[in-house]
Amino acid sequence: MLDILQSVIPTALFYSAPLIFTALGGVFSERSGVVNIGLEGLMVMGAFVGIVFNLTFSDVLGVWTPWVSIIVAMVVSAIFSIIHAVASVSFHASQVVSGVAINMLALGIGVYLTKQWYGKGQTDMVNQPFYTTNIPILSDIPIIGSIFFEGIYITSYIAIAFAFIAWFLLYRTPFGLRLRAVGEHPMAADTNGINVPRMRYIAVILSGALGGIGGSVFALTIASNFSHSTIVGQGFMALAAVIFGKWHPLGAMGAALFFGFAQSLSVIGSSIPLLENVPQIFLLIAPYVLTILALAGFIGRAEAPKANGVPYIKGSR
Amino acid sequence: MEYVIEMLNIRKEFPGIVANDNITVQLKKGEIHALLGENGAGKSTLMNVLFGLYQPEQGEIRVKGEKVNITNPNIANELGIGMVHQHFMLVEPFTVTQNIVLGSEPTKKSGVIDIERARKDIKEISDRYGLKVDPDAKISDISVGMQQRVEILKTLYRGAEVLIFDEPTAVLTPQEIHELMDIMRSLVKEGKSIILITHKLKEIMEVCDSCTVIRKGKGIGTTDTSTTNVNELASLMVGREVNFNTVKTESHPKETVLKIENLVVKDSRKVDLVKELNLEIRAGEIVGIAGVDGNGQSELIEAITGLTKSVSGKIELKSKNITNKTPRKVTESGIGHIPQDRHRFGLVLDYSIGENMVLQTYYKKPYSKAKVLNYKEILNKAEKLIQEYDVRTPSVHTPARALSGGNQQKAIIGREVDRSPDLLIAAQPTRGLDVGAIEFIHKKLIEERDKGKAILLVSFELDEIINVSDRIAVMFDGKIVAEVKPEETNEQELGLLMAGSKVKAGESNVTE
Amino acid sequence: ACGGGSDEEETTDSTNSGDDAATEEEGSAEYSIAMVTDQGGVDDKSFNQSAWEGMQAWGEEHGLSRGNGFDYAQSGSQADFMPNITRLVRDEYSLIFGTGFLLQEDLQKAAEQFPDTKFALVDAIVEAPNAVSVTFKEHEGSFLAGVAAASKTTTDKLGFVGGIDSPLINKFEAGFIAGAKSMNPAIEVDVQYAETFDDPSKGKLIASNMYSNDIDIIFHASGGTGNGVFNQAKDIKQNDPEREIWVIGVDRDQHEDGEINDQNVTLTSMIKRVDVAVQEVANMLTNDQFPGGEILEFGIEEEGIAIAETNTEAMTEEIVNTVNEWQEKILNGEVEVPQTREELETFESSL
Amino acid sequence: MLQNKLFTVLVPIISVFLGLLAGAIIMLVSGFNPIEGYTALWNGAFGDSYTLGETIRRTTPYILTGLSIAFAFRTGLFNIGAEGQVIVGWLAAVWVGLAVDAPMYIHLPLAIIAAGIAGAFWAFIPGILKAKLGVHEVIVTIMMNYIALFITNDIIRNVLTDRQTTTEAIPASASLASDWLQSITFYSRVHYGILIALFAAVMMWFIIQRTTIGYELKSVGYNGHASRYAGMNVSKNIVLSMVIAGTFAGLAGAMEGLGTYGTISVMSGFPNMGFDGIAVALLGANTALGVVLAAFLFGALKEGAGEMPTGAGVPTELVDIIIALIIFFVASSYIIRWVLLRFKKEGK
Ligand SMILES: Nc1ncnc2c1ncn2[C@@H]1O[C@H](COP(=O)(O)OP(=O)(O)OP(=O)(O)O)[C@@H](O)[C@H]1O
Ligand SMILES: Nc1ncnc2c1ncn2[C@@H]1O[C@H](COP(=O)(O)OP(=O)(O)OP(=O)(O)O)[C@@H](O)[C@H]1O
Ligand SMILES: [Mg+2]
Ligand SMILES: [Mg+2]
Repeated sequence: MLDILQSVIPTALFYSAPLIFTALGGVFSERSGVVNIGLEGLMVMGAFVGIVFNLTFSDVLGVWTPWVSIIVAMVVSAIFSIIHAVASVSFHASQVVSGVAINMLALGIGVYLTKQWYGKGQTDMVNQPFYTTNIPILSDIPIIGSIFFEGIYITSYIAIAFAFIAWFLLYRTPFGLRLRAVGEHPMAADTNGINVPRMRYIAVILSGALGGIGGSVFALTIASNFSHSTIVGQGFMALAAVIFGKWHPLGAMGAALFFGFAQSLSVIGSSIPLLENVPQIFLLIAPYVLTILALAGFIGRAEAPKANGVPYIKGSR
Repeated sequence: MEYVIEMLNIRKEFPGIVANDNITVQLKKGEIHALLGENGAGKSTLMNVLFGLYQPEQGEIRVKGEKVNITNPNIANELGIGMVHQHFMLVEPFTVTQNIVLGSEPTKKSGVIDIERARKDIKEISDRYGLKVDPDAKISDISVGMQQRVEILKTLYRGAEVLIFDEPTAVLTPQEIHELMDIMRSLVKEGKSIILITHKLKEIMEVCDSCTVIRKGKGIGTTDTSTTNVNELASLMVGREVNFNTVKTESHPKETVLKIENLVVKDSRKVDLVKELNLEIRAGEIVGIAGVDGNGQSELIEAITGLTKSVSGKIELKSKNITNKTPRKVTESGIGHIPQDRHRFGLVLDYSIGENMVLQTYYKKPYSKAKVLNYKEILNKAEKLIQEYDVRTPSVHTPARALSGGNQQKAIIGREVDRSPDLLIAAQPTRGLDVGAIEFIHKKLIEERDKGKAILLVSFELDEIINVSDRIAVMFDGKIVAEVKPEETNEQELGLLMAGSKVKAGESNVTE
Repeated sequence: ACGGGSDEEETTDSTNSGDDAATEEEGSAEYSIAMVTDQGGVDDKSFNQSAWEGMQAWGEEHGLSRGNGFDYAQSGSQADFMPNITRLVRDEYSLIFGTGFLLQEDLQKAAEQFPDTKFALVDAIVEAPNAVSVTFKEHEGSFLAGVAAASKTTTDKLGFVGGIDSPLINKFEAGFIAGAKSMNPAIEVDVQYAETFDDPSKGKLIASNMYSNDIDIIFHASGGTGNGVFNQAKDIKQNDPEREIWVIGVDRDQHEDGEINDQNVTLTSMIKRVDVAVQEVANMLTNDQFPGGEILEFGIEEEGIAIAETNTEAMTEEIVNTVNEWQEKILNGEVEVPQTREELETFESSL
Repeated sequence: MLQNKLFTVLVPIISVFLGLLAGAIIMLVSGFNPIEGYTALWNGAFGDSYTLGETIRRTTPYILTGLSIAFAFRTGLFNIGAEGQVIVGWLAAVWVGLAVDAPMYIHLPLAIIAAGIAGAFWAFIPGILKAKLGVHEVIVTIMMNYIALFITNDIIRNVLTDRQTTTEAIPASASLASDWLQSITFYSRVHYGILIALFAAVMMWFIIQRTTIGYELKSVGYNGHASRYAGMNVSKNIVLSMVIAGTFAGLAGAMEGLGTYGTISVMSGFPNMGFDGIAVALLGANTALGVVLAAFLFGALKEGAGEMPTGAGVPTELVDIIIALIIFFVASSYIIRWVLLRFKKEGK
């Protein structure tokens, strides 16, 4: 049992980290009332920038390369997400449409530039990715240490920390109160003197930043390079985590961890005595079936922020 | 002079319409000033201009004699102008405190919202003006009257000197209205000034010092309430004489149409809201249900119409059991329903007014055949109803959303009455409407009664209950606690009964 | 940025090629060949790339340049195969390659529709008089990979990560297991399929699980999914440079993908010389010996399959010698390498 | 009113123009000749009868997935699951194509119907979960996509074939392909499915605009409370909407299985028709005619893109960028309208 946990938990953690970051971005955006189908595209942009930057500057930056890479990816994706903000906040575009366009645009730009710059459809592997480490002191704790703190990517713990920071921001600070108000009842927020478009811009840009981190963390911990198939569906899984987690940062984190856990279990299943004889197909679909069962069984109805997806146009109702 | 607010020659246009055409309003310090006008006259628009939600095309606003430019609500707040909106501007999942401090939150050094301080500040204000609220309650859990107090607290918390109330009483019960009046008086006593929009002339006469009348976007003039009367105000506003006393002949009730026995309804939290209720309505009579909001009226109606399942008891329509039938079955068996919340239930706002006219009948001939809609018939019908019920709309193709509240209501009434149901349930049918529209709707209800229909009227307006009903059932705590004749009662007595006291022996207490 | 030089080169070169007339002139005079890639594209570091390299080498030999005498059409998805093939047919290429078994259906159809054009399909079978099938004896190479792994392992536990569970990938699986067990029947091989060729996170999850279960060498035949396998191996190596774990690459020499600090986790790679095969077939065409209707199988003997020895430190002389021994046995028919799971069973019971 | 109609036409045209303009600028900046690039794009899509045929073929499933998503949208549902519904529809069509032996007038309709039913069933699950338990359809449909992919692969391998990756080709009696169509288009794979797709578009228009079913579905989408008040069964309508949407997507799968390929292969990833369908639906403003036009635009651009690398050296991804930009411009029509109004005012 201990063995199983020891292999399931660290893998679940690295699988979940990119989803957590991105889902947190989704939470910010949707809490402010801007639906973000474009998470996938924001991750693509993050992965692309993270890899390209890493490849280009690893000679200069050495071991700091991956850290600087995710920061650059964060900044570029944040800037990229402004397109979504402009379309859906200022131009009153349908947010779903704009998000779909973000997805296509990011992939188009990423692969187009890869071909332009590298002359081929995929980059080389980076030689400064993130590596796992044992967390000092904590990893020496008996049992727990080896399960949770050995062979762990620090980015996974940063992701979890970010979830708590996001929770703090959203539920304890004026900024969070305003952001949530804007997503529930923008007109009320407006009459209270809150600048609705500004809040929504900030939220969307935050989602871009977090999506960028998510994508680059994926690329630098798992994929090692960038191509058209680096990010395929992770953004949608992050979106699912947002909804599964009921638009709550900790909920979204929990959902992302659940996905990671289920995926990890489905891979490890064949070496668990109990699951050994289960046909592979059932293990393969298990993560997805479990998600549906969890939703249908005990998570149930999730109420979206009331104004989610509705452009705010002053003076109309 | 000592005007705190002056709006001079304001003009505000919307695409295709001049909502405010050269209107002037002047508010003195420490007075309550009424704004009066028909639905769609431009009152809300004018106040939204003052509050910075709209920019006027023309005109000037002065605060304490100084010309100001109010481009957004923040500036209005800074100038000491606060507004209690017609549709509450409250964030439902938030608590009372969160709603009040939203946008100007007190913080600790760490940047965290200082809820303790907020609570203390709110308590201070609410004690001072007699606005009792539970600071930790969620908005979705408190009554409409309570929500309104939160709205008032919001403005006071921001240090408002001038308060704008846009139709605050439309959604309140008589008790709540009474309390609100007291609050307004105490506000004025503390040196605040108030602009009050209302369609209820009696309220104007009761609390206001002066009144500005607006008709079709134009300012008609300002009078002191001490020098005018209800009839004069009404004719100024509508442009003709208005008859307040609903003309109504004696009723001649015939066979029983609706019979409710021992009905029990629970809400989603499994609390009994209707408790062993009994009620009978006969053909050719209007039964009014008087009661304070939240005593089970809505649940009673929802149970009759099939929108909620009842736990036990029996509902019969013309001797046919309709208990727990689907809304479709209930409708087909002969019930019409003018719902209390017209935006939520009454209309599909994104459908055209024409499409809304067949909301319950679209699947029947001649509106459709073999599941194919016949738009010609539908539009013909809609045109006819629009004519007959004087629904003011540019065309049958206009989305229902774009109609004024009064016209939306007339459309619903037209639709429901036209189906000629044996029982017509009218819940708050005149809420938020101007006197002209109210007169029209009352006339229609009585006409239906005279055609031999049974009518169940639920209203918080005791005026309305007394004027329109043939029989009044008082509802309290999920039960009918008393039945009285309108000729034999008055508002005071009803008020007491509604509060649950069983004074006045001699009156018939039907239940139990 | 990186590779700036090469991109300019490509640009100018392809701009020239926009001229279709030129293609036809040259093409009609001489033979011209072209290829349709699968989703991987010509730079997939795998068989598409290898095929393209073969084509380029052939072009150089005949003094041709891209667009004049040879070219490729890249497919973004399955839906692009047929349009790409047809486009090349209409551009009057004399021989059209399809790379990857995914193109089988479409190439088969095209071969029937265009009897005047010659076709060649890499990795699968087409049945038409104007088409040749180019297949590889991957099982042979995989067998040698298994031999190498068995010689190297210290835990006697090996792993195999497949892309999609399919007859083609089964050949790798069967050969690998057969090779390992021939060395030592007690060796266990854990087989897992990711069910996708491009999900590195699946690859990493599987590898992580395998390595933590004492498996010390993983052979992957899973395209981009394998990136995750390399990633995991390198991560372990980074943390514990002493630990002896390896990856065996596939299709081309994946030596550079295994570099970590000054070590390398790539033990060897099972190389498929698609370039050799392409050149060979193209030459048959120019010599008017196009073997239409035949199946050309490239194995060790035909130099279509090889085992990389780049990592000289890991592939000790001893191991190389053992591998060569078994290679001999395969060449002289002493060992018949199984290609399917059924054949593997028989093979194992004969050990 | 008239002005509105004019805008409805003008906005997409301007958007396409702006998208292409942006594409040209990108080509210029990256050192390509935009004229060559667009010539290649045009030739790749409409150059001759073959490319035209292929463009139509590519358009066919886009119409159906676009309709699927548009239809659900009209009832206020977001069907991200078209992807999975396409896959199961494809599987069902080929399965019936292979398993049944019957004359064409029975076999072909049967295979098509099977695809529709499979897609409908795949959409029924999220529909019923939404209707009965309030589970958000977006997550369920995303999960159903993966389940469809893996189960379909497994069935192809273990049921339809003996551990092969591609099934045999379906017999002619179940095929939508047509020798005649192929012969007039230089062996393009255009097939009769386009007629089915266009018919489906007409059906969607008819159902939504002309029937009581459409009236109910839209009503539920706009205002569930009022619909219930009016006697409509909200749950039933949610399920029905998903089922119809799923049927359309399932038919898109039939187009591939019975028309384009005649087989089904193990897939390493999603075929993306469902995801592209989202863009098609939204570009087409969720109306039947809009979807048909948007699908055609999409099909032409994607088909033409294939010619760009060979014809002008431009990476095909440029077309994705262009499509994305067109979608942005259409979505931001508010600003285009605003600019147009400005122009008009100044013109006066
Ligand atoms: N946002 C808007 N867009 C377009 N027209 C509007 C808008 N708001 C108001 N109007 C128009 O302005 C007119 C005045 O509306 P307003 O809300 O001021 O009426 P009101 O006097 O408050 O009515 P009521 O008594 O029903 O509240 C209406 O007839 C309406 O046509
Ligand atoms: N988006 C809009 N487009 C056109 N007219 C509008 C719009 N929003 C509001 N109006 C107009 O504003 C006027 C008044 O709106 P208001 O919110 O005051 O409603 P109301 O008539 O008081 O009804 P109720 O009290 O039931 O909400 C209506 O006459 C309506 O025509
Ligand atoms: Mg108003
Ligand atoms: Mg009103």
